[in-house]
Amino acid sequence: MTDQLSTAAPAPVLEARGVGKTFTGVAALQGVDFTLRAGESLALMGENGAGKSTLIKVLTGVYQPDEGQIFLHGEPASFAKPVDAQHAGISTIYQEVNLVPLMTVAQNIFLGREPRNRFGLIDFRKMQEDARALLATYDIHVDVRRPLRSLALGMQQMVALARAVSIDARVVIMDEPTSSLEAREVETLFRVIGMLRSQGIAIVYVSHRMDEIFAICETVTVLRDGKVVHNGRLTDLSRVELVALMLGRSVEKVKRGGVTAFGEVKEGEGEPVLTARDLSRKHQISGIGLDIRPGEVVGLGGLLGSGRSETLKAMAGVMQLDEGSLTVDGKRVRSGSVAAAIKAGVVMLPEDRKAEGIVPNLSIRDNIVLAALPRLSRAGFTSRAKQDAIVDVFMKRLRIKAASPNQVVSELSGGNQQKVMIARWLAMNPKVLLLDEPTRGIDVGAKAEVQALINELADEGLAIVLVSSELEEVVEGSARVVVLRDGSVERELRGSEVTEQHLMAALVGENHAPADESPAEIKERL
Amino acid sequence: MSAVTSAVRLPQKGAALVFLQRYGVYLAIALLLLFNLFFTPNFMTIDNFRVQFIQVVPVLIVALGMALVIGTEGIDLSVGAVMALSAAVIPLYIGYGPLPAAILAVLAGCLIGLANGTMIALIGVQPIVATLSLMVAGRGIALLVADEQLKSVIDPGFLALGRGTIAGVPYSVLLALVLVGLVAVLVNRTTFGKQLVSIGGSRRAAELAGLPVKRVLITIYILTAALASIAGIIQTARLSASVPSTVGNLIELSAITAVVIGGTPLSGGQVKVLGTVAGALLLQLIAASLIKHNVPDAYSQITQAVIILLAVYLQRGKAVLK
Amino acid sequence: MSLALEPSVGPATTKQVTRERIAGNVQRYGAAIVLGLLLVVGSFAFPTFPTVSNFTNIATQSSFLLIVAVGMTFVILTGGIDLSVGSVYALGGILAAYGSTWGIAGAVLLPLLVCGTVGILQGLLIAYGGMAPFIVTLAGLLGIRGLVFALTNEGANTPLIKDASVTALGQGGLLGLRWPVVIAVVVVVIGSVLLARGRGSQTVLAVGGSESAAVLMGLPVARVKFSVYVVSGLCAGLAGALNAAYSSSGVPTVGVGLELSAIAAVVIGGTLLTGGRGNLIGTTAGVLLLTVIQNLINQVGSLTSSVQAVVSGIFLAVVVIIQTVLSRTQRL
Amino acid sequence: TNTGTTTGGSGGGSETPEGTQQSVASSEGPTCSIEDYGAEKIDLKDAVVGFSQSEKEDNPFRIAETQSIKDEAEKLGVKKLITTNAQSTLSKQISDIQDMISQGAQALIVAPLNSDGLEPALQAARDKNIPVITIDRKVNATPCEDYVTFLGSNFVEQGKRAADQLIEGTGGEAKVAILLGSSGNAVTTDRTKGFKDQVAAEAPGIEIVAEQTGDFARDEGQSVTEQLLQANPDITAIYAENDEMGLGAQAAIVAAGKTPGEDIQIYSIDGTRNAVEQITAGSYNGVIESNPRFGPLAFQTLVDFMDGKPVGQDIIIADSEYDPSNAAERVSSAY
Ligand SMILES: Nc1ncnc2c1ncn2[C@@H]1O[C@H](COP(=O)(O)OP(=O)(O)OP(=O)(O)O)[C@@H](O)[C@H]1O
Ligand SMILES: Nc1ncnc2c1ncn2[C@@H]1O[C@H](COP(=O)(O)OP(=O)(O)OP(=O)(O)O)[C@@H](O)[C@H]1O
Ligand SMILES: [Mg+2]
Ligand SMILES: [Mg+2]
Repeated sequence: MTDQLSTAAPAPVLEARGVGKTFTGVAALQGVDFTLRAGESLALMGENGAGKSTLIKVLTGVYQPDEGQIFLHGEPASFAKPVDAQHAGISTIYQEVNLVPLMTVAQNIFLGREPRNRFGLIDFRKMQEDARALLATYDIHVDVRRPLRSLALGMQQMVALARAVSIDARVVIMDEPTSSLEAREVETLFRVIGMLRSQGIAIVYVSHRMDEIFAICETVTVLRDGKVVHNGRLTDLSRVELVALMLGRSVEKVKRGGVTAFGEVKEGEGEPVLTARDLSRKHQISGIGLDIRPGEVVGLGGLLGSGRSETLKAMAGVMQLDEGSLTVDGKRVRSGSVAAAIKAGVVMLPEDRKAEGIVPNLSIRDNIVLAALPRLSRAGFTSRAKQDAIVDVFMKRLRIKAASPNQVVSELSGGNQQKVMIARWLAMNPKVLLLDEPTRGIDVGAKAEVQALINELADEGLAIVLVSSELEEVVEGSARVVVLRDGSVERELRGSEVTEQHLMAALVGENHAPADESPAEIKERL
Repeated sequence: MSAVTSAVRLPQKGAALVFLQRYGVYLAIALLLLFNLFFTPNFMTIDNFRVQFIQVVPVLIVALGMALVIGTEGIDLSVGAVMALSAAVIPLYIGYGPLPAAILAVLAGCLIGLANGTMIALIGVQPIVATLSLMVAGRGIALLVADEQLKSVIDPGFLALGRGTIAGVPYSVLLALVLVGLVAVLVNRTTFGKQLVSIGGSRRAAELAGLPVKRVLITIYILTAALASIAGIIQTARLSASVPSTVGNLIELSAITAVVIGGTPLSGGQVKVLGTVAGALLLQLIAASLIKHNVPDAYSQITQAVIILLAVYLQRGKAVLK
Repeated sequence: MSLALEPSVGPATTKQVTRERIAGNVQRYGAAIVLGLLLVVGSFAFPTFPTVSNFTNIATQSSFLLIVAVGMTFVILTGGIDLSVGSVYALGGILAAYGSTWGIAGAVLLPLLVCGTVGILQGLLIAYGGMAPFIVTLAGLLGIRGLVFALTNEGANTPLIKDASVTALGQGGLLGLRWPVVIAVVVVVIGSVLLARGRGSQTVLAVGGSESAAVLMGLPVARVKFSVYVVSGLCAGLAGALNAAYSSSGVPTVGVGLELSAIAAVVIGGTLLTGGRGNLIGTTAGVLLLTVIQNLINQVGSLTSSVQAVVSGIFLAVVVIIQTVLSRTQRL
Repeated sequence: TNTGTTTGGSGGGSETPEGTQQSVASSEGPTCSIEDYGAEKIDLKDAVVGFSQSEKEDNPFRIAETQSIKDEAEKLGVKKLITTNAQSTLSKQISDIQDMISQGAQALIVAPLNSDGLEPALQAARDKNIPVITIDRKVNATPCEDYVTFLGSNFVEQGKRAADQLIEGTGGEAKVAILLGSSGNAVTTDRTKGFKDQVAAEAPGIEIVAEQTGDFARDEGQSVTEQLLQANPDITAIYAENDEMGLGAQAAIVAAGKTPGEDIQIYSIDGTRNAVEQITAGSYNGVIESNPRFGPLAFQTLVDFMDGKPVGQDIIIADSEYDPSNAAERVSSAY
C-alpha cells in the first residue's frame, strides 16, 4: 500500500523512522515508521493507550525518542524542546488543553509573539483587536479580555485551536481537538481545516470519532500497542475495517456492534428519585427544573455555554445555588456540598478531567477508590484487600489499560484516565449518576463499552443524566432530552421527538422542527 | 497547577541515575559516615551516635509534621513559635505533674495550629503568610505566657524525658521512633493519609470527589502543631529549662530542608516519611561533622549549603516541575 | 435568523464581565485599600503620625525592602521563591563598602556584579539544573551569609564607607526624598512597565500560571526562570548597596529575615504564591503596609518586644485575611 | 521546690538590691558639655525621652536593662518615655530612632545593636540637636559630635577577666573550648579577643581546642558542647561568652557523665542569677558580670548634661565578678 502512495505523492514533510519510546516498564512506541506529506491530511488512529499522543510528543520535541530518527523535509532533525518544532513550522494542539488559565484569551493566543509598539512594549490594544479578529474568523465571539479559565472547556479548546493555526505552520497536529466540542464548533473546525489544506498545510488528526475521520482525512496510520499496524488511504477502508484494525479483531466480530452501543432505552417509571426545582445562580442558570426517575437516562442538550455543565454541578453540590431545591428520594439535599450530594447518592463525572478529575500523582487504585475510601476502611484504616477487590472489578470491566493498579494515573493515556474517573463514581454505588461528557476521549471500543455500561446501569435502576456534545450519543442514549438554552430549560423532547432533527432545531431555539429536514440539512444551515 | 506534571517529563535516565534519585539522601548519609569514620576521632562510638540521635529528635519530630503540611501543598513557618509556646506552658503547670503539664502544653500548641488551619482552610489565606503571622505572634505570646522569663524546670519525672534511657536508648529517641511509626501509618494506611495526598495532588479534584478538604486541612495544621509542641516539650526536658526566647529558632528552615532532601516535593501530593527521617539525620550529621572539625561558622555555613545542594542535586528530577 | 446563530454566551455576560473587572481591581489594589484605611486610622489615633517627617521616614525605611520585593515579585510570579535575598543584601552592602574605595562607580558596580553572579548561579541551578527554587535559594541563604562572614573575619570587621559621594547616595536626595526612595520608585516604575508590557513579561506570567503549558507553547521557559533569579539577585544587591551607603558601612549582620518580609509584602500585595498573577503596585502597598504597622507600634511607644511581636503578627494576619476576602469575590 | 520550677532572675524588678547599682570604673579623658554638643537645654520633667533597645527583651540582660531605664524614668518623673525594640534588626533600630524623633523625642538613650551602621539615626538626631546617650555597646562615631557619650562595659576587658579567672581556676593548664556568641556581633568579637589575647600572653599551658558558635542561646550551647565533648574527650574547661551558653554547656557535661565544675570547669560572662546560683552549688566556676542596670547612670548623666556639667565621653562601668568565694554572698545582686 505504501508503495502505491509514494509513487505519485508529494515529498514527505515530517517523517519518523524506527521510533521507539519506553516509559518505566511500558513500551509506548516500538519501531514506528510514520510519514506525513505536504498537503496531506492524515488520521492517526488507535485505541486508548495505543501510543498516538506519545508519537505526537516525540514528533514535536516534548519527548526524545529512545531510538529511531525524525526527519523534517527529508533531513534528519531533532527537537530538543517543543519550541524547536514550532520554529520548524510544526504547530500542535495537545490532547489536554494546554493554555494558561489565569491569563486572558488574547494573552493566551499571542503568548510568545505579542505585538509590540515602536518602543518595543507590548501593544495590548492591538493584541486584543487581533485576537478578536482572529477568533471572529472562526465564528467565536468572546470577550478576549476575560481570563481563559472563565470559559467553558469547549471554548477553551477553540481558543487553543485558534492559537495553533494562527502560527505560521507547515504542519498542524491536532490531538483530539473535538473531544469537548459540539456539532457547531466541529463544523467551524472543519472549515478551518479545509482552509489549512487549501494552503497546502499538512494535517495530522487524532480523533475517536469515526465520522470526523472519514469526513476530513485522506490517509490513515493505525497504531496498536505502540506499533504501526496499517498505513494507507482512508477511502480503501470501511469503518468496520478500520475499527477492526484498531482493535486487532476480525471484521465479523466488530460488525456485530452498531453505531452506538446503546440498546433500547425507556423512560423511567414511578416516583422520581431526583427532583430539581428552580435551580438558579446568577449569570449562570435560572429556574431549571428536572425530574429523574430510577432506570432512565435523561439527556441534557444545549449549545456550548448553555449551562449544561452548570446544571450538573448544581445538582452535584459543586456549585452554591442562589435559589432552588434538590430532593433525592423525597429528602432535601443541602446545596453547595459535594459530600451531602454524595451521601444522598448523587455523583458527577466532571467534564474537565485534568483540572477537576484525576489526582495526577496518585496511583490508579487510589484514584478509583478516592471517594469510596471511607466505605472501604475500618475505623479510618484502609483495607488493601477491599480496595483491590473493587479496583480489580472495574479495571477489568472498563478494560483500563495499565501496567498495574499501582501505576501513577498521570502516566495513563487520556482515554484510560477517563475510565478511571468513571470507575471512581461507579464504585460509589450511586442512585443518580451525572455524566458530563462521559465518552470524551474514549476510543471506539471503550466508548461502546461505556455506552453499554450506561444502558446496563440504567437497567439496574440507576438514574442517569447524560451530557454529551455528540448529538448521536444524546439521542440514542436518552429516553428523553431536556434542552437548555442560555441557562434555562428551553424544551423537553420525549418519545418520538427524541431525534437529531428535533434536538438540533431545539438547540437553535426553533420550537418545531420541520419534519422533512434531514440532520445534514440542518447542519448545513448551521 | 500541580495537575500538569504529567505533560512534561524530564528525559528518562539510566538505572544508576534512577538509583541516585531514589536513594540520594541515604547515599549522602553513607558518604558522610564514611568520611567521619576516617577523619573524625571518636566518631564511631555508641555514645556519639546516642548524642546525634538525641539532638536530631526535635528537628525530626517537627519535620514529620512539616512533611504532612507540605504533602497538602502547604507550609508551616510557625512551628518554632509553637515549640516556644509549649515550652512556655510547661513551667506553669508542672506543679500538677509532668503529664498534665505536657498535655496542656500540647493543647496550647494546637491552638496555634487551629488558627493556622482556620485561616488557610476556611478563609483561604496562603499558607506561607498565614503561618508567618503566627510565627511572629506565636513567639510573642509564648514570651508573654512565660512572663518573658526563662524558667528552670527541675521536676525529676519531667526531666527523665530528656535524660532517661531504656537499654541505653533515650526516651526521647524512643518517642520519636513511635511518632515516626504513627505518622507512617497515618500516611500510608489510613483514609486520612490518602485524603491528605489527594488534596496536595489536586485540591479541586479532591473537593469534587466529596472529600472533607477543609476538615482535613485544619486537622493537619493542628497535628503539625501538636508534633511541634512535643518537640518543644522534649527540648525543655533536655535543657531542664523553659527557654521560650530561643527554643525552636529557625527550626522551620531545618525541618523544611529535611523534608525536601528526603524526597517530598514542595508541590505537594506526596509524603515520604522515611525520607524525612533520613533528611533530618543528614542535616544532623553535617552539623556534627562541621562542629567536630571545628570549622569556623563562616565556612561551616558555606559547607552546609554545598552539601545540601549536592544531596538535592542527586535526586533532582523527582520534584522539579510544579 | 442570524441572531440565533450567535454563540450562546449565557445571560448577562456583560454584567458579569464588569463585575469581574471590579473584583479584579479590588484584588489588585486590595493591599492599597487596606493601606489607605490604616493611614486614616493612624492619623486619627496618633497626632504625631501624619507628619511630613514621619512620612519621609516611612518612605526611606520602605525603600530598601521595596527594591528587594520588586525582584521577589518577579520570582514569585514564575511560581518560584528566593530565600537568599537577605544574605545577598548583606553581601551587597559589604561589597559596596569595599567598592567605595573606587568611588561611587565601585560602590554600585561591584555589588551589582557579584550579586548578579549569585543570581546567575542560582538561576542556572533552578532553570537549567532542574532543582527546586526553595532548596537552591535556601542554600544561597546559608552559603552567602557564610561568605559574608568569611569576607569580614567572622563578622568582626565592618567595612566603612568614607567616600562622600557614596554616602551622599544614601543620605542625599531629591525634592526632599532620599536617593534610595527615588531609586526605589524608579525601580518600581521600570519593573511595572516591564512586567505589564515588556518582552518576556507574558512568559513570566505564563510560567507561573502553568509551566507545562508554557513549555508546550514553546515559550522560553528556562530563560525566563533564569532571568528572574538574576533580577532578584541584582535587586537585593542594589538594595544592600544603597543601605550600606545610607548607613555608611557594610554591616555583615543586616538582612537576617529579610526574605520573609519581602515574601510577606509580595503576597500581601496580591501576588499569588503559586505564580501567574500579581503586580508591583500591590507589592509597593504591601511593603508600605509592613512599615506602617511597625511605625504605628512605635507610635504607641511603650510596648515590650513580646507585645510588639504579638501585635504585629495579629496585624499581619488581619491584613492578609481582609486582603484574601476582598480578592475572593473573583474566584470562579 | 514542689512546683518543679525555679524562676531565674528578678527581671530587674523594682526592688534594686544594694550593691547592684552600676558604678563608674573610669571616666577619664575628654568630656562633653551641652555647649560643646550644641543641644537645647530641657527639663526632663516635661521632656519626651526615647529609649531604643537593640534586642528583644527575652533574656535577663535585656529585660533588666529596659526595666531599669523605665524605672528610673518614672522615678525622675519624665513626662513621656517612648521605648522601642529593634528586635536584632539594624534597619529597624534606625527606623525606631527616626520614628521617636518624629514623635518629638528630645533626648535619646540608645542601646546600639551594632557598632556601625547607625549613622542615619545619629544624623537625624544631630539634625535636631537631640542629645544621644549610647549604652552597653559602643558605636564607631565621634563622641560629643555624633552622640554625647557612651556608658558601658569594656567587652574586651570582660574577656580578659574571664581568662584570668580560668587561668587561676585551672592553674594554667587546660584544654579549653570556647562557645562563641553570634557571628558578626561586636560583643562576640571583643569577648573572644580579650580572652584569647590574655590566654596567649599569660598561660602557655592552656590550649584552645575548639571555638564554635552557640549563638548566645542555651540550647545551642548545649548541643555544641555535646558534640565537642564527643570529639575531644580531654576538654577540661569551657569559656562561654554568655551565661546562657555556659548553662547549656553545663547540661551537656552532665549528660556526658562528667561533673561540671570539677571534671570540666565552666566560665562565662553576664552575671545572671541562674549562673551565679550554679557557682554556689559548686558546679560552675566563674562569672564575669556585665551589669545591665543602666537606668540610674544614664539618667544621671543626662541630668548632669542638661545642668551644663561636662560629662565624660567614655564612661566605663565597673563590672564585678563572681567566683566560688563570693558567689553565695553576692548572688542577690545577680540579675
Ligand atoms: N509519562 C508517561 N509515563 C509512563 N507511561 C506513559 C506516559 N505517557 C504515556 N504512557 C503510556 O504509554 C502508552 C501510550 O499512551 P498515549 O498517551 O500515547 O496513548 P493514546 O494513544 O494517546 O491514547 P488516548 O486515545 O487514550 O489518548 C500508554 O500505555 C500510557 O500508559
Ligand atoms: N461564547 C462564550 N462567551 C463567553 N462565555 C462563555 C461562552 N461560552 C461559554 N461561556 C461560559 O461558560 C459557562 C457555561 O458553560 P457550561 O460549561 O455550562 O456550558 P455547557 O453547556 O456545559 O457547555 P460545555 O459542555 O461545552 O461545557 C458560562 O459561565 C459562560 O459564561
Ligand atoms: Mg492521547
Ligand atoms: Mg459543559
